[in-house]
Amino acid sequence: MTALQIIFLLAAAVILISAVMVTATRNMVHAALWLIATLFGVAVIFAVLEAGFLAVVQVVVYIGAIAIMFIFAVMLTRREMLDKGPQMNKRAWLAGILCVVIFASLIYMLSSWVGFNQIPLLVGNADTLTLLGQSLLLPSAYLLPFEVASVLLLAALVGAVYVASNRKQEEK
Amino acid sequence: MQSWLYILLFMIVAVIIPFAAILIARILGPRKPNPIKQSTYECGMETVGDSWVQFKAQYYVFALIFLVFDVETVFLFPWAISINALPMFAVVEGAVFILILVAGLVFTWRKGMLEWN
Amino acid sequence: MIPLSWFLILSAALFSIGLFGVMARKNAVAILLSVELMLNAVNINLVAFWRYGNIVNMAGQVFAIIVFAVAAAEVAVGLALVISVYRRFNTVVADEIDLMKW
Amino acid sequence: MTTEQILWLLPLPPLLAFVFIILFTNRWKVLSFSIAVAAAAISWIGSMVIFSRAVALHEFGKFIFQSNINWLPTGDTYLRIGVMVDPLTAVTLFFVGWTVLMIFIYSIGYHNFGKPKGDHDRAGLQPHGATVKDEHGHAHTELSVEPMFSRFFAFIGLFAFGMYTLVVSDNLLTLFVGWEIMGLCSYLLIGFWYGKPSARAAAIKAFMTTRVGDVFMLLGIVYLYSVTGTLNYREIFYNPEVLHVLGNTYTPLGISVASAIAILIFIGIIGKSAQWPLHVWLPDAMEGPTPVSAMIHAATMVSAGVYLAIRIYPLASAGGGVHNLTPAMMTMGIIGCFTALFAATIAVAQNDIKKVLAYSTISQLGFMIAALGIGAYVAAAFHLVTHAFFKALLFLGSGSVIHGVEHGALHTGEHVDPQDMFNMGGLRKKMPITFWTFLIGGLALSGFPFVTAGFWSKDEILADAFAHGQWLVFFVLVLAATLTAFYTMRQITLTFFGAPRTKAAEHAKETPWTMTLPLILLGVFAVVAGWAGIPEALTAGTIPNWFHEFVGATLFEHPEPLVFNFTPMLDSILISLGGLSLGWLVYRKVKAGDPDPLVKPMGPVHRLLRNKWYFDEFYAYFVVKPTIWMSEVFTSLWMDRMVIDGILNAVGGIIGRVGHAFRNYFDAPVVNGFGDFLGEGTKWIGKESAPLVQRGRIQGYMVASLTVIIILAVAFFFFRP
Amino acid sequence: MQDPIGNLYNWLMGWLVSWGVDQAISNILLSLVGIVILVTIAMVLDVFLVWIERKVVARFQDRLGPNRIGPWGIFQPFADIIKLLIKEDTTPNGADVFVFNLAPILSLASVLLLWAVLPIAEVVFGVDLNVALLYIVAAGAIGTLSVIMAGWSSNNKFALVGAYRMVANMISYEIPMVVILLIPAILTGSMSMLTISQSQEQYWFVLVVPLAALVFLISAIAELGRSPFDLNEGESEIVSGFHIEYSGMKFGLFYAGELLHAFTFGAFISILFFGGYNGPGVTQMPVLGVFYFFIKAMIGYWIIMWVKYTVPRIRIDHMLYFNWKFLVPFSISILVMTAVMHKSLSGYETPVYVGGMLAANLVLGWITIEILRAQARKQRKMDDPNSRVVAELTH
Repeated sequence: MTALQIIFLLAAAVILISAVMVTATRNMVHAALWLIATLFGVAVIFAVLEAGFLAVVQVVVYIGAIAIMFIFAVMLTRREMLDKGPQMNKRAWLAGILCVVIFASLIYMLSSWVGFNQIPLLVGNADTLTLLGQSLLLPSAYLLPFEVASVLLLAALVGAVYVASNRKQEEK
Repeated sequence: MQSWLYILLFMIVAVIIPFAAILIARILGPRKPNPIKQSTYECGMETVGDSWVQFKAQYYVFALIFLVFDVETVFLFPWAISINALPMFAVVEGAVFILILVAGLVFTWRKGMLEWN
Repeated sequence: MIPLSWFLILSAALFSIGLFGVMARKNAVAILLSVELMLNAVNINLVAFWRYGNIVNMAGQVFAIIVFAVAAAEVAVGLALVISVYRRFNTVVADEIDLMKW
Repeated sequence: MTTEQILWLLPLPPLLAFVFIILFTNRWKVLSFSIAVAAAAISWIGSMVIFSRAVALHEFGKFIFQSNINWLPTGDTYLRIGVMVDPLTAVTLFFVGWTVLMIFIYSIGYHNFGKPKGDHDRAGLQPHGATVKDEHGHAHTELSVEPMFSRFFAFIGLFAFGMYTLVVSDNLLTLFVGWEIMGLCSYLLIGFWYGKPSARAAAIKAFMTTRVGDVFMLLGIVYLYSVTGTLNYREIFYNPEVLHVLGNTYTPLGISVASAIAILIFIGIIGKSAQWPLHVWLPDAMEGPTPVSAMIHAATMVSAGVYLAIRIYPLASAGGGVHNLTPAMMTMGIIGCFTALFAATIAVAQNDIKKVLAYSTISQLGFMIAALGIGAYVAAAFHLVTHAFFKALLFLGSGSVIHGVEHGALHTGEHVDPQDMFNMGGLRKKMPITFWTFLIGGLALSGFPFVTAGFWSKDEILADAFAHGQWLVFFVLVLAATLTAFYTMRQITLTFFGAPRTKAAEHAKETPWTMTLPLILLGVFAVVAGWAGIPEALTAGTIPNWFHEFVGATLFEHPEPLVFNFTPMLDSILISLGGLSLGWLVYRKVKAGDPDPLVKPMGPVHRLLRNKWYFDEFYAYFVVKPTIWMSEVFTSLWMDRMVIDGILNAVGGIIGRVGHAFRNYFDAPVVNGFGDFLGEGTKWIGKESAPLVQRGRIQGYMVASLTVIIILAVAFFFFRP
Repeated sequence: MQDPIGNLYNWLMGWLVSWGVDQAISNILLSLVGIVILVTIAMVLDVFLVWIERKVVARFQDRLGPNRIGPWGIFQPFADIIKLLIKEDTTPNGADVFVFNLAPILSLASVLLLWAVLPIAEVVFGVDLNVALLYIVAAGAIGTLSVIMAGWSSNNKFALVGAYRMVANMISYEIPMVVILLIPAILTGSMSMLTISQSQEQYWFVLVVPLAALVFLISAIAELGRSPFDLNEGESEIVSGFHIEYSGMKFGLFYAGELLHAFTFGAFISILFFGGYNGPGVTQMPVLGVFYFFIKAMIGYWIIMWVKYTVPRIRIDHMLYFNWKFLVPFSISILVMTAVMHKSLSGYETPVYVGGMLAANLVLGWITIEILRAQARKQRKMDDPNSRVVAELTH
């Protein structure tokens, strides 16, 4: 039981517990805060995986931006009644069964894979950050996804701004 | 790995210290709650309704633009630090990436979504 | 050292929880929250496979970043839609939003 | 520029036109249409250059133009995409370039460019007409300009981009991309007048129906990729080893892998080129503007379906051939034949000038598919080309006719349906150019002997069927061809001959040159395009059967030319002439207000035909409803632990409906009983059951689909071969 | 005396190991000790910042400031602390207690976390993180979070509105700040604070990218939510913003967080653009860097205070316009310009490089000023009533 494993287990516990809370809690703002806990745990996992860049990015993007968006959205769509009463719809039990089945089958399929229990190779001092930049921007690698991502973000921005602008309301 | 362990320890300490401060205050400070003291302060008036004020959609729009540009910068950091290892072409590609998103900002501007009304 | 299986099990569990939330939550915002969980599960997998595969091949991290972008786009548009739907119907309960009839 | 460079650049101009018009020139009509037409013209020039170079080359089938690039890194290899021109692509490019350009030009006039703004026109509705004062100060209404003029050009620009992408791409992936772009565009364009509920419904119907096919097609493509590891045409279809392997490995279902893939892709083709049973969307698609009908539903999109069918022919025929048909080919043959006949019968009973053409399109596409089914590779391609020309011509002509009648209607101010052929008649004198071109197109469609293109292509199909001893196919197609000739003549007679049946028809006016010029040019092709493929034996080899030589080279082993036989040719001459004269005789003297002369003799059958064999109702009842039932009753009701109630409801409902149906049946007079029973009954059911079953709970659908997926996965896991 | 910390570390390490403590454990213990010392330094500094702030503001406002307790009232802050400690902290009813208590903790923690990556001297630093620049942004994100948590949990309209404004403010100005943070990364090809400081031995980056330094200063002030961007606590409209309901130590934490944040940003400005610990004699005696570092950081902090107490508050709409319509496009143009220029000049030797970059910056700044002047002229024309009449007539 190395320190690393302990850290991993703690992080995993945080992730799973708060994920369950995200789907279970009634108060939407709490749900968002639980989501933040999950995301933080995932960031720790990234750090354990020695993907420091992604760990920080996880905090910057998810906690810094996406979580804030969620909280704003909750504020915008807030109605007292929403926190009362059951937050699950009537299909919840079947959904639960499905998810358990899916989880079980995923584990079953994975466990039949040879590399399931493999141990990581030691990272040398490979400068993964520069490598990342190169693989993002060299045409021989992932330049296309890189540019496409910007187009995707543009589309998202335009579409979301268009939808969020309540022009319709003003017309009425 | 080492450095991240250090950061983790630092986080723990950085949370414990203010927590300890609050705890000490709890211990030292008196606790005589009463309804007036507990009532929320609104320039001396009574609280009117619940505290869910109408949230300006404007805030949301700004959060939107912020989100998009935040993600953009995340893409740009690898570009920035590997700029010496990249050909000029790739640098220009990064610039194109930025300009595409600036187009989004311009659209928002033209749409008048940046106006605070 | 930690075997790969731990990460995979973790991400599978996270994914299933998210999936459950997507299918079971009433509130549309909560559904989007659950989608975020699923996306994070995917990211854990990507990074884990990057770490346990060939370190020099950055495909895993690259796609993790792409997933970040996708998540951002999804949140932006999804929440905007939820908000405009809320303006129109004054509800965010997914079952009550039934425009998509055949 | 090298041919490869031209190829890469070919689809770009329309796309740029789309972007420009949408973003910048949306307000300026002149700029918009000039950009669009210029883009189309550039692409047209490009395709002509490529075509000429391709023709000039010797043994082009072996040494084709192609270039491809690494596109996506997939693990350690790359997914390559690229462009290619082989003989089939060349001829397709030829007619696509021409028709697209013609349609672009035509649209300018069709949307009344230069006419005044309408009095109460709104975006999303057809222009209603505008009042103008002539020099004497008399106010009279005339056609008004389309409110969304620029948007239309943007859309067809995008559409052209999709089509060119599809044609020049050298692999199934980019083909699929173009395919879907066109699907989107057809949705946008059919619903162009989104103010009309019918247009919206038609758009959604078209989108959904083609989607059904596309899912299977994607499955097929994925399957193909998973077994071959590539999607490149040359590496699969021009590669006997691969084909041999695919043709002789067998799926659990017992058919060869090749056939399975071909059938999956063919389902997509069924959706796209409106073959039975997924044909329902095409007639409704006539809600769109006529250039759209011409473009999507005649010249390019549905042709794209057949083009793909011809593409995958090597796959379909792998492990079999002309003499022992593979399952895939049989499927094609059966569906093609049935569609050809069935659509022709429906076309006989339609009164809407565009609906007739729509059904004739379906039927002609059926011809091609059937031809492929019996291994008549070249014949199918040949008919594809000629049909594109004369059907585009016909559609544009019909649009011109409608335009003229609309003009008349606005002039006289009477409210008639400008698309109903029974409101026309005698237009021969009013609109001479339209008449002559339409006549040419009609004759080509009905295969008027020796002159028209349609004759040669159709004859070749029949000859193939005859030569390979596919008697059933042969007779069915002969029958369909007869009907074709008949309804074509019916249409021409009702529209142009006799005396005008309405004032509108009397005051109809010839359309502007932007509309007639394309008609003339297409008319030329409707005649000469056929001369490229005259059987050599007929002319004793003086004119080589160029088309057969050229396109045949697309396949790895050339299809052998047919032994010439006079019987099929005689047949086609007889049937075309017979059908034409019959149509003329029946519809010669239809007076204003007369019913269709066929109603009396044919009775209920005619009603059946006019109601399109009640296919829409059939689907509404047996496909749409069960689907929703699955997702709704199965998920939400059952989910709500209301199994019993749910079933009881269903049973009760069904019993009630059956009872109602019986009452209907017995009460109704015997003659129209059949029709009313089905039609009214289904309508009633639809009306009654809609609120019960349609909820649209997305999560419910999700749960249901996931359940099904899991069940299937488990099943597959355990019953793996 | 080259590397005191390192020597100390090694000595203690050997000592612990000789006592039979496991290597890893003792390593953790030692770093824990180091962290506690570092954080304590930060807190003590914070305490004195309170005093400094009060003195300085007094001077600005022509007062004396605290002068009773101790010489020049230097022990005033301790009195404040004792007062805060023994004050009763109330929790408004309807408040979300857990979140309500968590918010101030996160608020201070987000600032303390920044100290983990501050290179106080070449040999005196917490940790040399290779993604330090993004780490700063991440810590800032936690700060934003704490603000909205505080505003939401204290069940008070004004607190919520204050939090909204504060968050809108912070996230808006985070964009130009992050974009500017990209620039040192471009110049040094690394995100590590230490590398950035080291690579400024010959010349400070302020010479290479002065505009970036300026924009960073502005956005830092806005990020701190201090005047002129302190409309989260517009006393007249929304009585002192998101921490209105906080009292006693919790309020104290917010306050301390704000001050320490300000100082830390002063430090960042000095590190990113003014050479950090670099100064005469540092190469011979690295520990000297600590001195330079604190001097520069203090100067940066003083500039921030200067701005705060001289510039009046601006309205929220003006603030957002200023950000989205000027600062973001401006910073992005700086970024693109820097990237291209750096890439194209990287081959040349230092003087040419620095000169070229400086020239490029000046040109860009000049162009910007011209554009702004043109805009201003148009604006004036629009506002001028009689000219507007003319415009309407001409239309």
